[in-house]
Amino acid sequence: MTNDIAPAAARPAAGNTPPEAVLTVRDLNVVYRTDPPVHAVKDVSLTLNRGEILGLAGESGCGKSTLAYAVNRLHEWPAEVTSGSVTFHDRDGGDLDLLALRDEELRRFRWAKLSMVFQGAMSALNPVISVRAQLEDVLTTHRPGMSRQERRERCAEVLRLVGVEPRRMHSFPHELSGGMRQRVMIAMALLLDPQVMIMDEPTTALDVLVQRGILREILRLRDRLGFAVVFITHDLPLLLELSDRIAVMLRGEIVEYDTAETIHRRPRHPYTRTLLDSFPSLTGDRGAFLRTGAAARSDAPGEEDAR
Amino acid sequence: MTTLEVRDLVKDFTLRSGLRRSRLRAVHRVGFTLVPGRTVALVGASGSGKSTVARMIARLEKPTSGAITAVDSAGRRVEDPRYRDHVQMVFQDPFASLNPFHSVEHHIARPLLLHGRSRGRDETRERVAQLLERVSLPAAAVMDRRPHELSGGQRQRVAIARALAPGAQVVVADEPVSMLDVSSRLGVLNLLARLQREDDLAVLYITHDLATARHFSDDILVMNRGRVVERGPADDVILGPRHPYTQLLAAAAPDPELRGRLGSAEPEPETASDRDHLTYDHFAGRWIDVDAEGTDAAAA
Amino acid sequence: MTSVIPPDRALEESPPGTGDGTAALPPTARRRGGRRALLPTWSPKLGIGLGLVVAIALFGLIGPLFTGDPDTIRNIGLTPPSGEHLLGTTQTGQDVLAQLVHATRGSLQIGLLVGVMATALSALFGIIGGYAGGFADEAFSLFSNVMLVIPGLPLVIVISGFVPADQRGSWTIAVVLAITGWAAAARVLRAQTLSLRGRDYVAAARVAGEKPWRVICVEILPNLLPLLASQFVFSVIAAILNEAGLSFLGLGASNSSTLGTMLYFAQNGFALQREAWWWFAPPGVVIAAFGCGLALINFSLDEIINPRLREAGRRRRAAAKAGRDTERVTRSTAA
Amino acid sequence: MTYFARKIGFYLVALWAALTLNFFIPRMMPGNPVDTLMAKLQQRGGTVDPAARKAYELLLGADRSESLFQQYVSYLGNVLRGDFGVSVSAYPARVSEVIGQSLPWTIVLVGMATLISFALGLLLGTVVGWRRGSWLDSVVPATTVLAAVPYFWLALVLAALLSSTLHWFPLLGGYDVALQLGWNREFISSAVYHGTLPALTIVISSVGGWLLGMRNMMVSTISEDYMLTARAKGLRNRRIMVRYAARNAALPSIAGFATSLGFVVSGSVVTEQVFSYPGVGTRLLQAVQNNDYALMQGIFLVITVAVLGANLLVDLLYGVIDPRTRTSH
Repeated sequence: MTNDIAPAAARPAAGNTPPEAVLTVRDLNVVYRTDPPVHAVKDVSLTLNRGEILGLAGESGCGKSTLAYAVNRLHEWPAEVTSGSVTFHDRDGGDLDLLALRDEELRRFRWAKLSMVFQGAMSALNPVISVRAQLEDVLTTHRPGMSRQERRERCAEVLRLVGVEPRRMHSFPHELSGGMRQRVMIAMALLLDPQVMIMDEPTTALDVLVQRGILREILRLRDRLGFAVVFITHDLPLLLELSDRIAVMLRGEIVEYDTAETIHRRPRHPYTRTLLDSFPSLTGDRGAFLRTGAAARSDAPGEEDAR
Repeated sequence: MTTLEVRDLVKDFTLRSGLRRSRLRAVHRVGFTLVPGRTVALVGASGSGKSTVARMIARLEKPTSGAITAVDSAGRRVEDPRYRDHVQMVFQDPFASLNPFHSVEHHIARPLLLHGRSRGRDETRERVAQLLERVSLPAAAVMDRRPHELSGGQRQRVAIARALAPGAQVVVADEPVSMLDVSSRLGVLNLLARLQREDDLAVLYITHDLATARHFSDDILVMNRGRVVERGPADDVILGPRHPYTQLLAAAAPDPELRGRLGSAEPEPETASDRDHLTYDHFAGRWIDVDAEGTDAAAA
Repeated sequence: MTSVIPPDRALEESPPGTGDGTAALPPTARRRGGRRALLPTWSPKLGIGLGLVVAIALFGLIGPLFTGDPDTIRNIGLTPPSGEHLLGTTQTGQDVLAQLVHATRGSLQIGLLVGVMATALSALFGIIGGYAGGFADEAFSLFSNVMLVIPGLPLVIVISGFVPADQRGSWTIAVVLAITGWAAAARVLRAQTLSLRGRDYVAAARVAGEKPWRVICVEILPNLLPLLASQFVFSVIAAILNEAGLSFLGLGASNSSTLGTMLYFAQNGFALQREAWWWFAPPGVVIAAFGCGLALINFSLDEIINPRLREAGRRRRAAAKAGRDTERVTRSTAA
Repeated sequence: MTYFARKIGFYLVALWAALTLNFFIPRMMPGNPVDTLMAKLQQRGGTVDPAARKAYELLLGADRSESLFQQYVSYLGNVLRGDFGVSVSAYPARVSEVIGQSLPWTIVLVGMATLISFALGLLLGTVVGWRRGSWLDSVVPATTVLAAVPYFWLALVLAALLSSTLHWFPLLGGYDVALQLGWNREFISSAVYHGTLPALTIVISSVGGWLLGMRNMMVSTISEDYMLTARAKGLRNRRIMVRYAARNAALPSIAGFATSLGFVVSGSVVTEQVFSYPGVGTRLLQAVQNNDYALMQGIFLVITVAVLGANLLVDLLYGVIDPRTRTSH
């Protein structure tokens, strides 16, 4: 694959410069202290390079969201990190052990270095306060020195970046369409110029065309601003097209972790192959999912658990 | 041979805002026919009106105008009390379409009894077991369970068995797999395809996913804002789309083969088009203006 | 939740109906649902609540068998509690305990009566209106909202004021209390019915050809049971409190003796000024204990209706359990 | 702004319903209230001139010379002019004067007590809900005892304890009768002093309901997605608790104000009676005991109008704080 628009440094697979890590996860374990306990994340190790898009693929309940939340310590009881480490490598040098941060340090770290975009932008935005108030919230907390005017300008700037008219900031979430809300969410994530953005199924609830527009926006912004993205979804074809590297999760473990190209061409783990086969190609041949003939007998359940 | 005919279907919703009323046209002059043993896919984004069409066929909504006519195998029109024997529906969310209070058996036994397909306790249980086996569920283990004890795919199989119970000839499947986990989707679709072959069912497959529409149906109708914008055999519509909207949809589907196009100079698609009100009909091989010609012209 | 079944079997060939699917079933009863979900989970709150309610109900039911005539007048007015009169005597020497037992029975009767009638009314207006939709719903909903904002007790007082005392029977009072007390429950039931009516399983029942009354009774009503129970409990509490208020004002049923009438006589006999606490305290304690018991039962019902509240409870119990192995660094809850 | 129009329309309908109810109640009840009334009036030394009798007949429905509809129209006319007739128990004062004297007492007492208990309930509910799972959860069941205690009994116990035994507060009345009514410091402090115990009763009995409702909504709100966003944004806990959790959790409490206000008003009527407070509750009871039907009906209407007014205010306020009401779909 080639990409002549992205800066070489931002695309580890394309350039010659050795990739520089921004986030390292080592042997992370997360357990839900329920009865019986559920080992949601098992010995996961990942490295997120500066400016790359790392896809995290898996079905519901595979632990991909738990993993993403544990990185930022957003998980709540009964989830508990039992062992492992998460290290953030700051742009200005210096490593941060995220699991050892004290509450106040962690609060300052959040959003400033690592921001998030959640699935349901409908429910991820507070329904009763205006978009502007929710954007400015971040600035008043993290940049107390900013003047009213500066805050207003910064909010308008990030909205323009994601293609939303700044005057929309006076709206309330319910007055915006689904795609618009998700753009606002991304704008909010950009406010403090973070180095990592975790996106949890950011386009799942959206229509195909709107989804496409948002993905294009994410790539454009990444190329321009150079943040790294952890993109979580169950939609493997989408990840294959979008991300640089992909980790496939199954029952809390990473079963395959490679470049998108390799996973597409030469998937090794049978589960990865199953996932790939589950998405018929739009223009390609009818593969294993032929609905007529012998293969059509393959309708017996051998399935997943309840969600 | 036709088993269900939809002609000139229109649905308006009345929006009330205080004392003001406004009308929203959800479905505009949609027409098609369903034939035993064939699947027609109705493809579109949310809000395109595709689910409203499904709900009108299932008689959950009353059409504002237009006609839905069911015809039995002898060619007679199916009249009102028997309409529900003939047409059944599978809903999108199997977590919502089964009543958490009732057992799996209840869900399938009720339509059997209602439609006079079985009498008495033992016979009904027997029939329920047969239906569960047909959707590849272990009857003995599943029958007395409650929906929350089953996985999504299993629930959707129960819902399909329920739709088969009255002996329906037409099955409307409204996004039957979009709420399921990825790995169980194809199993459910393949099940529908097998049942269709075995019972010579006519299936209307409602979906937003072009790829499964192509692989699991014979004909495709693409809907946008209440109108059918393109219709034809599945491969013709997907591989050679003519309407700008269909072209946009086809281009927006993720395709690993086209890696790299996203970030590059892929042009911002324009959504408005001067052909919005026209239908491209692959059967007829021409553009049709349903407002001028009516849906009969389109139904080849 | 992690997967139990390897998903890589999804595409495998497997003839329908083989035992393969059995393995795919998740273990039973992992989550509560169906009929069992309608029963409250056992908790100390529920235990205490049931205990209080049962104890007071028994007190009122079989108590009268063991006590003498509550109206016997003796010349030992206002004696404090003693071995002979466990709760002392009134101004006219009547045994307070005997009075309390009979009054409890009266209050429970009226509470139950009103509870049943008010719940029936609220179900009628709330559930039927909510399911029917359209004009019927608009009309029912407007009616219950109007009934809701018109203050209940002043209305009851005015009605009682117009009915001559000799014509004010228990039934009259019960009917009046029920008529003024159903609206809030109807509103809650309507909202829930509206939400249930939109569920796919109701649509599925209609597609299957079920008749409307059967959809309401078989598909909707069972899922409303916890809510109905909770509303019933509320209206029993409200009825007992309102009846007590009414009787305390001397506007209650003329032929009955309830905890409210006891307090009325205590107030008129200057029990307060004479510091005869054994006279005016027990009736209030019984009302409060009974209401508290019902409210505790309602807590458990609430947890069925709103599962998020249940999570909070479970969290606490689990937290207490987890607290024991403290050597593990609990890195959760940064908040 | 259709939300506001709809609300105002609703309260007009409710007002009309209350007026109509008030008109029909005496007409549906057994007995002949006019005769009872006239007898009472004569006892008080009132003259029974035909005009007065006619007026009562109109009010209570004993007049057979006019059709029901004509009576209804004249009744509405009288009510709209504020003419409720002459009070029997306070003869020869007019009903409107009697109400005018006692209404301010009730409005101040019930209004203040309700505001205090509402604010207190929301505040405590916020804290208890925010720290769900902590020891504070065990406080919650305790508040139900308060809600289950009859208002008047609590009033009796408080009076016995704080007035009779400890002599902290006066037992009866709304002010020191030795004082002249007026807007001076002495009188107002006396009124506050006398009002404390009744207000305390109302606050104690009603705070539990608010607390519980708010706590349950807080618990529900905390699991909303926007709470996760707020935490991920690195906002301070206090800000999350106030602007994200409490702001949203309070909405149902405010929307449910109507239901609760009815309870509070009902309770305060009886509470006033216990303390012989010079408000409309006590007056209503006197009216009932003296068969003063005109005063009864007048007070019922005034209480209803006050409750409707309070609810309307709250609903309008709700329209301001919940942006979702402003755009109907």
